[in-house]
Amino acid sequence: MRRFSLASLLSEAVGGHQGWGRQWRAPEPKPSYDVVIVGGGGHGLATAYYLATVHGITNVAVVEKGWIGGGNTGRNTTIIRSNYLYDESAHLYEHALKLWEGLSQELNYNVMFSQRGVLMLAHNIHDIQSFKRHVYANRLNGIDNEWLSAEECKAFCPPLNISRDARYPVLGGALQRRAGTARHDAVAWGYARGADARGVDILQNCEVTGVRRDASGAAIGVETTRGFIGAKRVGVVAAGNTSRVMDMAGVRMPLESYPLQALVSEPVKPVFPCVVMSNAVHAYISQSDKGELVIGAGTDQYTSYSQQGGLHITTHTLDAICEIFPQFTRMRMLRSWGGIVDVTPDRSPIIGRTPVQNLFVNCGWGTGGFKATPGSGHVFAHTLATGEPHPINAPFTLDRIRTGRLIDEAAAAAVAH
Amino acid sequence: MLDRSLFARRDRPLGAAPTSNDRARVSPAPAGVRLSLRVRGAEGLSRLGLGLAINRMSAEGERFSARLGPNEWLLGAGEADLEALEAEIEAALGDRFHSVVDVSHRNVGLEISGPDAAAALNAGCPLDLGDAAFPAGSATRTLLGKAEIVLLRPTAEPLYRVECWRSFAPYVHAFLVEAARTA
Amino acid sequence: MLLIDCPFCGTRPETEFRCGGEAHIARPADPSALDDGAWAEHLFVRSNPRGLHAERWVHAHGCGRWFNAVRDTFTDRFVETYKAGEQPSHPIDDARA
Amino acid sequence: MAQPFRLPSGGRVDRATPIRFTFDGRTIEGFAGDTVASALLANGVHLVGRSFKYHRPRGILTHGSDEPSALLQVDRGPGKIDPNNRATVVEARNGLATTSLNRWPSLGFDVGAVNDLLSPVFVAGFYYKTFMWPRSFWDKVYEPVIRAAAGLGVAPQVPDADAYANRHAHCDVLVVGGGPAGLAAALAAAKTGKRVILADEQPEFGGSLLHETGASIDGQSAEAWRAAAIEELDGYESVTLLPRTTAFGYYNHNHVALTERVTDHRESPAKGAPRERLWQVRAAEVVLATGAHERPLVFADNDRPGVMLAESVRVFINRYGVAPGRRIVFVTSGASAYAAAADAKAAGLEVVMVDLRPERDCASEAADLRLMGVEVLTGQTVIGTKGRKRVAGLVVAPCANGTVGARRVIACDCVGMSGGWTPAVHLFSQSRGKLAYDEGRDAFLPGVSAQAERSAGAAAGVYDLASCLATGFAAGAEAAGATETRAFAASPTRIGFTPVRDLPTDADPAKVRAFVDFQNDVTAKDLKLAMREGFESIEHVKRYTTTGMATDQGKTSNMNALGIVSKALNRPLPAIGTTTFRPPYTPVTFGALVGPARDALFDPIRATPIHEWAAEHGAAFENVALWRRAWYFAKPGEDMHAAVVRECRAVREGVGLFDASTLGKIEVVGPDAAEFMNRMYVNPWTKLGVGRCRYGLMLKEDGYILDDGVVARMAEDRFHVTTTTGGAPRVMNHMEDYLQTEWPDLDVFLTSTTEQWAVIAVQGPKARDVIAPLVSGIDLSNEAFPHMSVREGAICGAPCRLFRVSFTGDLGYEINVPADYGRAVWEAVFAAGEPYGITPYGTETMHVLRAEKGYIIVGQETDGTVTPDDVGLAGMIAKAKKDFVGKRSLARPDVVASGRKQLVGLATETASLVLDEGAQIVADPNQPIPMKMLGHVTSSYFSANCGRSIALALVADGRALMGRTLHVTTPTGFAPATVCDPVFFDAEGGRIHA
Repeated sequence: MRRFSLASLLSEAVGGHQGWGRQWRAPEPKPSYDVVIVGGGGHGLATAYYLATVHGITNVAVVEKGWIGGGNTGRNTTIIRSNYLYDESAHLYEHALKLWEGLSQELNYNVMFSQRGVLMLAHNIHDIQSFKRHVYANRLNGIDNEWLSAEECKAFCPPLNISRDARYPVLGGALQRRAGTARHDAVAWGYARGADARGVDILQNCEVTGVRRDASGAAIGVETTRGFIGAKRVGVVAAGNTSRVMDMAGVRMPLESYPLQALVSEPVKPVFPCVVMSNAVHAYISQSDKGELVIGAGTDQYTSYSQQGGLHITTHTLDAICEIFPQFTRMRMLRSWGGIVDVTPDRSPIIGRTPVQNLFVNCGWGTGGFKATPGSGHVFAHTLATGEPHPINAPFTLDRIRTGRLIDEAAAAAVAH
Repeated sequence: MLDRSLFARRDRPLGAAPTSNDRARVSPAPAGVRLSLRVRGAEGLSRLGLGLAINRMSAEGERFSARLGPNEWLLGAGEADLEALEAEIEAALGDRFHSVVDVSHRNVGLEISGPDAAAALNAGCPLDLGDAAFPAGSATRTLLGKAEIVLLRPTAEPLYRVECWRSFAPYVHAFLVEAARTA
Repeated sequence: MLLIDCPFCGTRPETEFRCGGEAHIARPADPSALDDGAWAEHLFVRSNPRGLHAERWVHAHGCGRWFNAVRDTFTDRFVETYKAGEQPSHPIDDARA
Repeated sequence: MAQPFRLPSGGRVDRATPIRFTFDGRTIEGFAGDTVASALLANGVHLVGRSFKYHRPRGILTHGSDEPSALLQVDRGPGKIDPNNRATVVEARNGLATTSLNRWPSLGFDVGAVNDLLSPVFVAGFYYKTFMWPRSFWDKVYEPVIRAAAGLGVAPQVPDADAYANRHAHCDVLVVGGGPAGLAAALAAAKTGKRVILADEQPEFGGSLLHETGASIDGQSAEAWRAAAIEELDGYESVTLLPRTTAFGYYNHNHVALTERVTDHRESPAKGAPRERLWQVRAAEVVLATGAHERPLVFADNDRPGVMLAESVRVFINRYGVAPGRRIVFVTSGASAYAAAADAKAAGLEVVMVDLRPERDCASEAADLRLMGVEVLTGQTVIGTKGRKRVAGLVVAPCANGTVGARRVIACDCVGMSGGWTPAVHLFSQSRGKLAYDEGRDAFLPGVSAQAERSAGAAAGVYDLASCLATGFAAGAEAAGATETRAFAASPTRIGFTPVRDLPTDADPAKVRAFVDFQNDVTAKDLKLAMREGFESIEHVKRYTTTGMATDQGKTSNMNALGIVSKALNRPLPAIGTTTFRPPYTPVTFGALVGPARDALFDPIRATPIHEWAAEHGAAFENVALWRRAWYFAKPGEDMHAAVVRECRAVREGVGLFDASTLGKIEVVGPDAAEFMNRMYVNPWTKLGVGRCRYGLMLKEDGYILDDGVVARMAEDRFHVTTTTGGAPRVMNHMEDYLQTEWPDLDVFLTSTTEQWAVIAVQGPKARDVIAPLVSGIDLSNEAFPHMSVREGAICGAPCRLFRVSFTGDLGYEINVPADYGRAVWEAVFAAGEPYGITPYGTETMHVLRAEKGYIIVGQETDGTVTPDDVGLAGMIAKAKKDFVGKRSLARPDVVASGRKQLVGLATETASLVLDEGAQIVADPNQPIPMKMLGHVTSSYFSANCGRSIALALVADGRALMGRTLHVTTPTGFAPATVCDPVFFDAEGGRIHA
């Protein structure tokens, strides 16, 4: 792997950048691998990376039906935070946040993790109760999160409208200063480059069409549009398409896939210093390095694989944004798009074993998977390498829907992820 | 020590003053009686508008009957007409299972009329209000902006009656006034 | 915004409706007879296909009636709508992608 | 001389109406009908901006909405300033103040231009490779610098002074685009009598006809035909004409979104007129006649101000009467530029034509142009341009079979380039139709439709005028369900081009910067670098280089980028893929999307019939769901704490008055009503007598508490159900769902009566005394009307349902009267209570009083993960019932397991300390982090009646911890508190039966 640095960049500049090689290879599939990961998004690529770097397992393929990072990794609003309520979630997302904090250096790829702070606005007394519950729980879990008054919110985010006359006045907010945003594509590319350099095969344009099982029922590989690929273990990390892939292995999942839309404005000079989320009015907003306001909304109400949603979701979101930031009505929407998010009954992920031997799954991240990317890959790599969950993902079993031990952050807090 | 005079007049949530505009006029409607009538299987019954097709209405004077669904009718009448109307319902339905609930105070009415009335409604109502799709005698529950309404078009005139729940009335009224201004 | 053919009111915009998820998952006559796995399956496991999907809708801001629809979840096109209690005329399972 | 580059005649501008605006402080004169771009050009201004990354001087590339370069801040007055306006679409008018972007200190001298010197470093994706050390520098140094450099204009700082409108519309045929194909389509559709909407982004309909001044249709001039067509369309009642209206989004089921610009172009718009109107059109059929975009050529320094698209040169000359230069070099790989050259020549300008094609491929048009006395060079390539802030020359060389001959510099002040045409298939693609690559036209054309639409004219790759008209007419007729077709006689159109990618050059490839995406400063070299680094999918190339991601969304650049990638990878173009077109087609203001939903119309504010009285009596309000509820009634000089203490005492010692109108209410009617209630609630209902009430608890199917409320049996077949304020719609939906879909056999109907009834709670030992004189027809004695019963009668002459219920633990009534009588009854009760010191109280006092009694509030003690047993209400569950919603889930292993959090009381050691709601509870405050948390505080108040603070909490196995001291988080640390029974007041419960 050619190391990236200012020095290498300058030396290449002299030579017209002719010396840069591929960031990852385009290999032909081998007949079999120790581990085949289905899904070349951030989570799948991170899994491959940590299999190679932490567990020394490099005979690994990442199988991607399109181009890597083309699903929710490249379609989300890149909010990263770890101020979750329940211990299980808090530990998982904090594990990820800690990895984010050194990720650019670890990968030698600038993923532009920007700790700009995520401010969640409280608009009613219920919000205050809920956010304080989070703040206190986070504190005892060693996670930064603090309560701000409305005036402190305004000081932290000057564009905020804190008028008491607002329809839903800002009564305060919970701020996680270590939280922020990152450059989504770079995460996929950085992990791909790092995994590839250690021998992982990244197989793009390779769609899984079946999961092959032996007489005992154990998974032994995947059928793909580029032929059969054998595997000692298969990890499915297919986000919105998880139900379909697992169906091929005969496993029915407690998942539903919904369209989730987001949009950006035209780029403007720096105007928005942090991330603001408002659950009461259902919207979140930040400004990208390029200057675009990045705005996300809730899901459409029906399941869909169309990567497209209704205009009314967009207008509703912008209603809310412009209520909190009335000066933005003259900004313009530049681009809008949709992703497919897989949602579990408790809106927490499922990471671990499945009823099929040697088949593992990492799914159900709903609207909040991007922030977990490094942590998710890290613990899933552990699970695939050892056959056993990492202590951090042990609670996130598929079986919890049977026992009722759900991890329902949203029900507990009415907090969007 | 009962002071019945307190109730000589119902205290409606909107004033009575119409908002005038050359092209669309919004005016609060006077109080009246509204009953929500639910009947399963009204086949064979014709009185009280029970024979109407779904999303159709009939009107005569202050009386009207609007069929809002397969087993739901909104019946309207003048203030003094409540007992007579209830008696007629009992007479019409007899032993047949039905439900009558007085919603006179739940519902608030507004009228919007004039050449731009439909356009103003379409600022927030997503339905096709053209003459073919929503002719005279149409009635339906629908949306106006972020409020649910019942929309009635008794005649071919460009005059629509909007009914909403009481607490939504100020919003619906303000929405229609703004819509009439910018239609 | 989808356009949905309510079996009672005709085609109406999606905002008048609420989606109620997968259809034809009948509540067991005696839930207590189900073991925990079967009950969890009833409550939470969904077919979530890319392709034809039978689903429940209610014309919430219209006639208020629940009904069913078959929709292709890839194209979002409705194949049919029909009243609650009725069966679709399209074979859902065969069409699953 | 004013407007030195205005041609002496011609154009559609109104020369009788001069206008003035400013550009970077300088006054610019133009005519009505000008765009800002055409007026700037009329004044010889080509340098209008600086590029995003390298700060290179940029001019005007196009004449329309595909403009990537000429972006301006536009000031239309206070509260009406906005960034990133394309000069080519902003209609010039008096009073505009425009400024260039992305330069400091001035457009002419821009310090940022130093970036241009660093361009060898600032290549595609350079930022992924550096700025990583030291780690802390990213947030503190690198990112702030990058951000300050990025961005285009300045975001508005103050609330918008304009209003926006919304319109839902329906039609049989929506025609998008009012050029020849669109006009013909609209004419054909209109003839059938169907409802037609014709929309075009331009101020005038006509599209290319507005500048095809020499064309003829059916024997008349194009202009005459155009005028007649519009007159005919205008005559149809069933046709809606929407100029200045851009169809920007094609959504599911033929839902097409358009923005109409209503007032920006007006100096003094009608009062109250909206700035823009969002049209949400549901069309039975759509005709897409969206035209095509011309492609720039990719050669070194092709971004010099003065280098523009060939057709745009023609538009400025013919439509605006403006000469973009005196000496214009056209460079083209296709025929259409010859029309531009001919018109320029005819306008008296010096013209040279450079054709990239060999003579044999362009002999006919070359010959025609030569006849006009124009020098035509064929078989050429372009090496570069001369000049810096304005093009001064074009460097060309003959080129055959890749061999570049001797250079020649053609002096010029304007270059018109044409690399062929790209159909505007954006809306077709958004409709999810499949694009098909057509090699002959080197374009992606509309293929298989996914929705009820059809494309016509240039949008479908049809470029000659007669065919545009014919395909448009046929499409319009077909869309309207007719089969009529029509042939049109029209003057011939010069069409056809040879696709070229980056042009051959003899220069050092490392030094050539040939721009593909002008705004984002992406060069052909950047694309090649991306490919070298393994980014081969066009989506990867796009994301790595940012090509096509600027505010023009790649209208001029996407095909060039695709072609270059295809050529470099030596793969057929369709194998590279085309990027997905996503809404919007052109940027849309948030305001248009928000429409009227601002301020008071953002969300309804629901208020009760008693709201105004409360406001008049000093109430502070809180938001609960959509409702505004009276929170507390502070008297002058009182703060919230003092008011609540006073209110709480008054209820316990005398009588209080509370507006409970927001509670949800549902009338459950029918012979099977009791059976239905049995199935919906955990409680038993069969034996509840008429006139009796019961507290009902409702679960979701997962076993967790959904809602609660008092239910009264009004008759054998009629229940009056109440719900929480926020839960009302949810409960109604939940009940309807089960009733209709699971138990359609039950004879029950549900009707929401939330707003039929105003509910006045009269609570406290004196409650009976207060209401007794007002009530008629009801025996209020304890024996005749005990706690948890209901009677119908009258109060002050108004019909009422009188409940004897209490959420305070004291004697209490809830008076339900028809809502229009609510305020009058409230006032009557208030007057009757004055001798008893009746005290109106708000939700805060209500919360304190119920917490003193350990009554839960759903949504506060519960959070969607709480079972009846968790909150000590397992006793409510009817043991005999075989089933009810949620019952089965209560038997799941982790729901019956020990360790669940249970509702308990907490008494702080410091009696005055009021814990934070949401505070966490631990056994040992000195344990290391992460700490083991046992639960949290759900409710916490100062209770005047108890003389201390009280709190409710959910604590793991809490009921087994009575008397134990636990530790509760505070803003500064922990506070000890003792676990106790959650009933703090009148534990025996005698007062409620008084």
